[in-house]
Amino acid sequence: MTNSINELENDAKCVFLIGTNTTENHPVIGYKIRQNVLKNGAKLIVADPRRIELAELADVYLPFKPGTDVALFNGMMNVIINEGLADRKFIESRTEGYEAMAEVVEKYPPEVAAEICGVDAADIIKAARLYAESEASSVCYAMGLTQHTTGTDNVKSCCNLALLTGNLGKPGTGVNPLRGQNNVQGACDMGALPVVFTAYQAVTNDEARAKFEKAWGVTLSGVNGLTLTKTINKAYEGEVKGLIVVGENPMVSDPDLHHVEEALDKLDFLLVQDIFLTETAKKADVVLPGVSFAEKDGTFSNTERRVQRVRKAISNKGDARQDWEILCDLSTRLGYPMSYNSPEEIFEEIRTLTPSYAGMNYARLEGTGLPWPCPAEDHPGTPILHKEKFNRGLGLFHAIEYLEPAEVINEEYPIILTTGRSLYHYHTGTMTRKAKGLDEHMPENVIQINSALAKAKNIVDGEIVKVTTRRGSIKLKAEVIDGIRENVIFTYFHFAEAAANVLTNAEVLDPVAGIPEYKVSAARLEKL
Amino acid sequence: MANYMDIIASCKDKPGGIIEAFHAIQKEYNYIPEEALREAARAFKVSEAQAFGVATFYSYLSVKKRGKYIIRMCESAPCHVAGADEVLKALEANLGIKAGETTEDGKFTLELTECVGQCQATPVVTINSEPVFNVKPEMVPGLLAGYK
Amino acid sequence: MDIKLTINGKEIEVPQGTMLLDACRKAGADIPTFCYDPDLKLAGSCRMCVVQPQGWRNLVASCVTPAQNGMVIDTESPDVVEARKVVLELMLTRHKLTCHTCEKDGDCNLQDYCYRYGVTESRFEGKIHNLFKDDSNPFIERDYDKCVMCTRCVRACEEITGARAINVMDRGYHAHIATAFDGELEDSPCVFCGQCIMVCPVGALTSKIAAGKGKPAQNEKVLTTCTYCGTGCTLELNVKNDEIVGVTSNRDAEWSPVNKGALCVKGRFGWDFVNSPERLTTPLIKENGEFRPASWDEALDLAAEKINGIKEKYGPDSLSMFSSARVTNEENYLAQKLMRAAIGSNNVDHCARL
Amino acid sequence: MAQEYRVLLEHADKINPESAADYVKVGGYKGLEKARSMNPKDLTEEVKKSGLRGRGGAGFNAGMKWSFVPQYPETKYVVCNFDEGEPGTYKDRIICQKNAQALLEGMAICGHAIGSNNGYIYCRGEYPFVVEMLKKAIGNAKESGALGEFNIEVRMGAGAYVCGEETALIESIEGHRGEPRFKPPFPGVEGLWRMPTVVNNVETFACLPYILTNGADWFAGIGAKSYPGTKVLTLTGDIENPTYFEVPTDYLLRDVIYELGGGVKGGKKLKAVQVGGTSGAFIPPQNIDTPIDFDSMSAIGAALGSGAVFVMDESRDIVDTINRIAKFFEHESCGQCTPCREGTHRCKEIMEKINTGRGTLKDIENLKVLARVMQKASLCGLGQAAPIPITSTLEHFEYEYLRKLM
Repeated sequence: MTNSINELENDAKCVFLIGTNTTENHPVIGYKIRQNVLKNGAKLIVADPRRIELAELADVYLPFKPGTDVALFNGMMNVIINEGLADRKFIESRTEGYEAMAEVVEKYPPEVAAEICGVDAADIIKAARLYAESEASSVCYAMGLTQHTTGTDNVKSCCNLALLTGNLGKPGTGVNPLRGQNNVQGACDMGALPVVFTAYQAVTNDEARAKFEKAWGVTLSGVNGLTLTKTINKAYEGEVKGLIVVGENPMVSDPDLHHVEEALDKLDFLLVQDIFLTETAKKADVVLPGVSFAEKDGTFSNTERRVQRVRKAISNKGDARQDWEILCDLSTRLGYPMSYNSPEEIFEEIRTLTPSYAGMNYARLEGTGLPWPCPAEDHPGTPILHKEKFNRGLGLFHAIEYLEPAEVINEEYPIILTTGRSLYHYHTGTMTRKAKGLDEHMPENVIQINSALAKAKNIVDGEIVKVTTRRGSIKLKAEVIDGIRENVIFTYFHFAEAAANVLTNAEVLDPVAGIPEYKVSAARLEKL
Repeated sequence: MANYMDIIASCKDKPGGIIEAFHAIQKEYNYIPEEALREAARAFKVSEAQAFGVATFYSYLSVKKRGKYIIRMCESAPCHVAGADEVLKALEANLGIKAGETTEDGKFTLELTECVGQCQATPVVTINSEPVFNVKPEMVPGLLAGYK
Repeated sequence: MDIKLTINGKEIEVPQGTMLLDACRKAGADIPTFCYDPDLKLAGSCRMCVVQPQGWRNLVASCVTPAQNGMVIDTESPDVVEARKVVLELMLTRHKLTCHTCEKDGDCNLQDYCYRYGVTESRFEGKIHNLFKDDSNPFIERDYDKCVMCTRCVRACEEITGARAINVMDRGYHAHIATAFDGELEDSPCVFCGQCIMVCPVGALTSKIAAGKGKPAQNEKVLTTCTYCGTGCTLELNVKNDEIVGVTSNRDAEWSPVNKGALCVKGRFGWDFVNSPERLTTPLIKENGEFRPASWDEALDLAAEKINGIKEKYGPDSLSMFSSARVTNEENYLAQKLMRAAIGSNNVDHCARL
Repeated sequence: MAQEYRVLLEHADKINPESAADYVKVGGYKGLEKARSMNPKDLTEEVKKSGLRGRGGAGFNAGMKWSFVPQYPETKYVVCNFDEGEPGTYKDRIICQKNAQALLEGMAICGHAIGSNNGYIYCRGEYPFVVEMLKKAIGNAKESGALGEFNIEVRMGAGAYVCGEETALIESIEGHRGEPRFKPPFPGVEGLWRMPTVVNNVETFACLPYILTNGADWFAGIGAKSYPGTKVLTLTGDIENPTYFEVPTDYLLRDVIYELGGGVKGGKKLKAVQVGGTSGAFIPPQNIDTPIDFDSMSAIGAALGSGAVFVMDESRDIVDTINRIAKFFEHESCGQCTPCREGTHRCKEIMEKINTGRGTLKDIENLKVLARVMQKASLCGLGQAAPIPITSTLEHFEYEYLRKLM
């Protein structure tokens, strides 16, 4: 997030949610947005193919077709430019590339965008005005925006909108991705990515590499590594022979699970470090028992870049070991000795190599934690990014054309399948399926079907139906609802026994981010 | 019979008019049916729990089905000293129900009420809000007969 | 503009608009409260916080009465003490006294204040309401026979979470907390965030997941960051005998900067996976398609041997690592360091995109 | 021989209360005309000078109340409290049924004084027929142009005595549970929809046209100095003439009972009289030589308030009556604050115990403590006043309680 979470409750005068079912997936953030609307009268725009809870409070609700995000943004920007609502001063002083962007946007009058998105032009116009005219507008998104073959384009369009209206660098504004997992921000910050070291220092940058080579006392590769999805494909092709998995479960989380399984089966060696014998761990050659968050010390970085302490409450279970100790032991045995006395000592090393964390230490993180960048020990942290200038200096507009999703519906697969999360479960369910209350409350997967579609197919609420895509099929219990587009069906991906990712597409990814298009699969729905 | 949707729609523009809507619904149904209450909550943009809280706060509103004729026996002090207890007993005996109940045929509901503001002629009962004055136990059978 | 007033003989200055409760607390007076909650709209209804302004006929609820210049306040006058005792006794007549089995035993305002004012029993007779509801949801126990009608749950549901699942139904002595049509939480807009449990001053609302596992006084609380979504809520793990027995939250923004104590159903009720008997407790090695327990040395040696073997045979880029969006920064750092420094490849990623 | 003195009810049954034209014929809407010729400040001063005090529970000077209303914000409300719920009270109904236009005129006068064109009448749910009549009267007045820009909407209560408390009434108009608000802020500053609001009852508003027409001095000269004007009373219980009267406020209670009321029914001896409705004190015969004005009544522990005069003859069972009254308060408590919610229930429980011969001295002791705490610590007037019948009868008729103990 460019801005902080509490601004969504206190400072934002207009909140635009696109591709985030906030109350289910980031409940506490959802509460804050709701309170802002109810208590302060903040305006709310919701764009989602499903009538999510917050849509009920929205001033404008846009139930747009999955995968048409760019058209929607361009349509809104068209209105903003043509109605003179753009922030000219901001554009002139803080941005570049406006002309090229405006040229493309000119091709998307609200009527054209409305046609592509399957919504009313009047609603696009209303949304554009609300967002542009409010004193401080914040746009929030989650995987609904990013899990597309055009995910990068979608995010860039989102940034265009914020730049166009000067909604960056001030309280209550910003481009705010809501990150789905407790430490996905931290994992990225720490360089658990194939192209960067910590703090996004490129592995291809000689200077950065030299710094890490010096610190670590080794020669490092300057070749970009494989993304997770590419690793699976390379394993399938036999080029990747060995895989180490630390607390992940690609056997449920990754697209096209039949493909994943075959790929893992082809490996010479699979090492899994986890707290449960997950679907992935079951395929391992060696399994190493780590510890849960309750058993460890350390730090997590949340979606607003706030680094906070994690504190050990109980001892390791049985013979399990701290994950950092396991990594040290393995590294040492691989011929690169690593030895630390505590997570704090590791953190001290991190700060020396990570400019945005340089000013932090455990003592400073004790209370509220600190949002990065925090370059020095006397620096208070940075709740709002891009206040004076952008990282690259001027904010860059991108001229982006709408592209169709990779899979378009046809006669054989006439319905769009989209996937996501429930309030009651988390990711691949390895934890929540073993939490008694949560699993009792929501013990099985369902597929949400619009009542008109259900009627047409003679499907009643609660019956078991079959969903098929080009990758495979699964059987699911039908949940007949009104709040979803008529030719869109939705299911959760938490359930290994009815795994949504059997259906999803691993072949076509976003060309930049390598993200799979979980939000759009062409599917067929059958009554059994 | 008017539809509760229409009734609610007709009150919708009165700010805070949910109680007015409840009155109008009761005029038609003698109580507030569950679906009508839920619809009223939606129309007046309050939670269902709040609408329910309002409906159960006021003693003239009911969320339980009631009879065609709602007989209320006033038991406030002026009616009390004028013999309300005896009238109540007569009502209960003649209707075959206790206060708070509805006759099997769905015709009468008997309720207790506090002062109805007709204290010039106590004891008072009201039948669908129409007051009947100076009621004596022996008047009860004839009174009820008028509504059969 | 500041105003001056005297509280228990002590003169203090407070800004205009300060409520007496805050002024009294500033002057060091310990004012008991039930319905007052600094994060919620004022109710002024429990009347436990009454104080005596000199020269006034009635007592005033300090939580909703603005301090006035020149006021002379007694916070423990005989009338105040009598009122508080009677309020407590009135509450006791509707509160089912099962302290010995109550989850809130030792952390209950009613208990504390009865102790403070020496209220051992109520002078009033009468029966409790019998409002206990066997609500079938797996998270929240609702025992309204312990409810003291402070309505903090109703306000928290509306003003923190915004679910608006509950309200007060009926009136007078019969008033109680209910969902629409007095049904179960499952059939209401409840999202099981448990904010109602967080604010309940007595044992009317408690966690079914934590039930029977440990009383508040027996538990140690460890403040940490939630393991679920990326919001980064702060919560307290309740520990007894080296086991997690519950989750509570800290409402001080200094310790709970993101969520100020508010949690969701997963954060408040989804912690018991930690105690699952399915947790891995020993390294495993697969032999002939079956896992067998192994020692750490054996498992690590085997892993190192296999990894080094592949590296030697096919080069470092034939190895890859998935680190985790769920482990700590420190562990992610070591993971990528291991991949890059020990193996020599940049093939490290995690499920940021999934 | 004591006579009625009719101001509000002078033309009762001689004019059609729905008709503005009828009302104009007897001098109606002159007061409003005069009020509108004055600037709001002077108008408020004039009302202040008349000494008109609220014809409800608190007896607050009406002009004073208006003067607390701030000039801004622009949206303000004039609310008529027509929720008379005190058992034995029906004087506001009579005033409406006989002289509805005077109420409308009075509200419009107040509207001019505070700068509001938004009037609400909150009528109790027991009077649906009066609501219909009022709606016609308003329609007629609007049509005739008498009210000018001033609008009045009628809202109906639904059976909650507590809504007679002005902030509970406001909550009810807003569509909420009728739970009183804590004060401050007072409605004059933050009332209906959090905007400045004047709440007065029917009788108070209905006095205004006459004050404006005849002058403040004229009004101040009627009845008791501290509470000038007339008062409409309703007589109930053991009385020969159980009806309503309008009398000057310096009238003695004795004369109300024995002159206008025709004395205790059947020539029996008076045991007690309760003035002001169910929340008033029980007055023993030795105290009835007191003027009925607000302050004189307060001095003997009674309340003029609603103008109800409930007479009990020598045969009446005080404890049984108090038991009934205790049940009333239990039924009508809103349930918000602890002393009232629980206290009214326990009062009823103890009274029932004593009334059925199961009580002890300890119960009387407990009643006294409970009454004291309810009076001192309840959130609103209901809980504060609910124990008054108990405390006043324990003071004057304790022997009746003692006689019933175990």
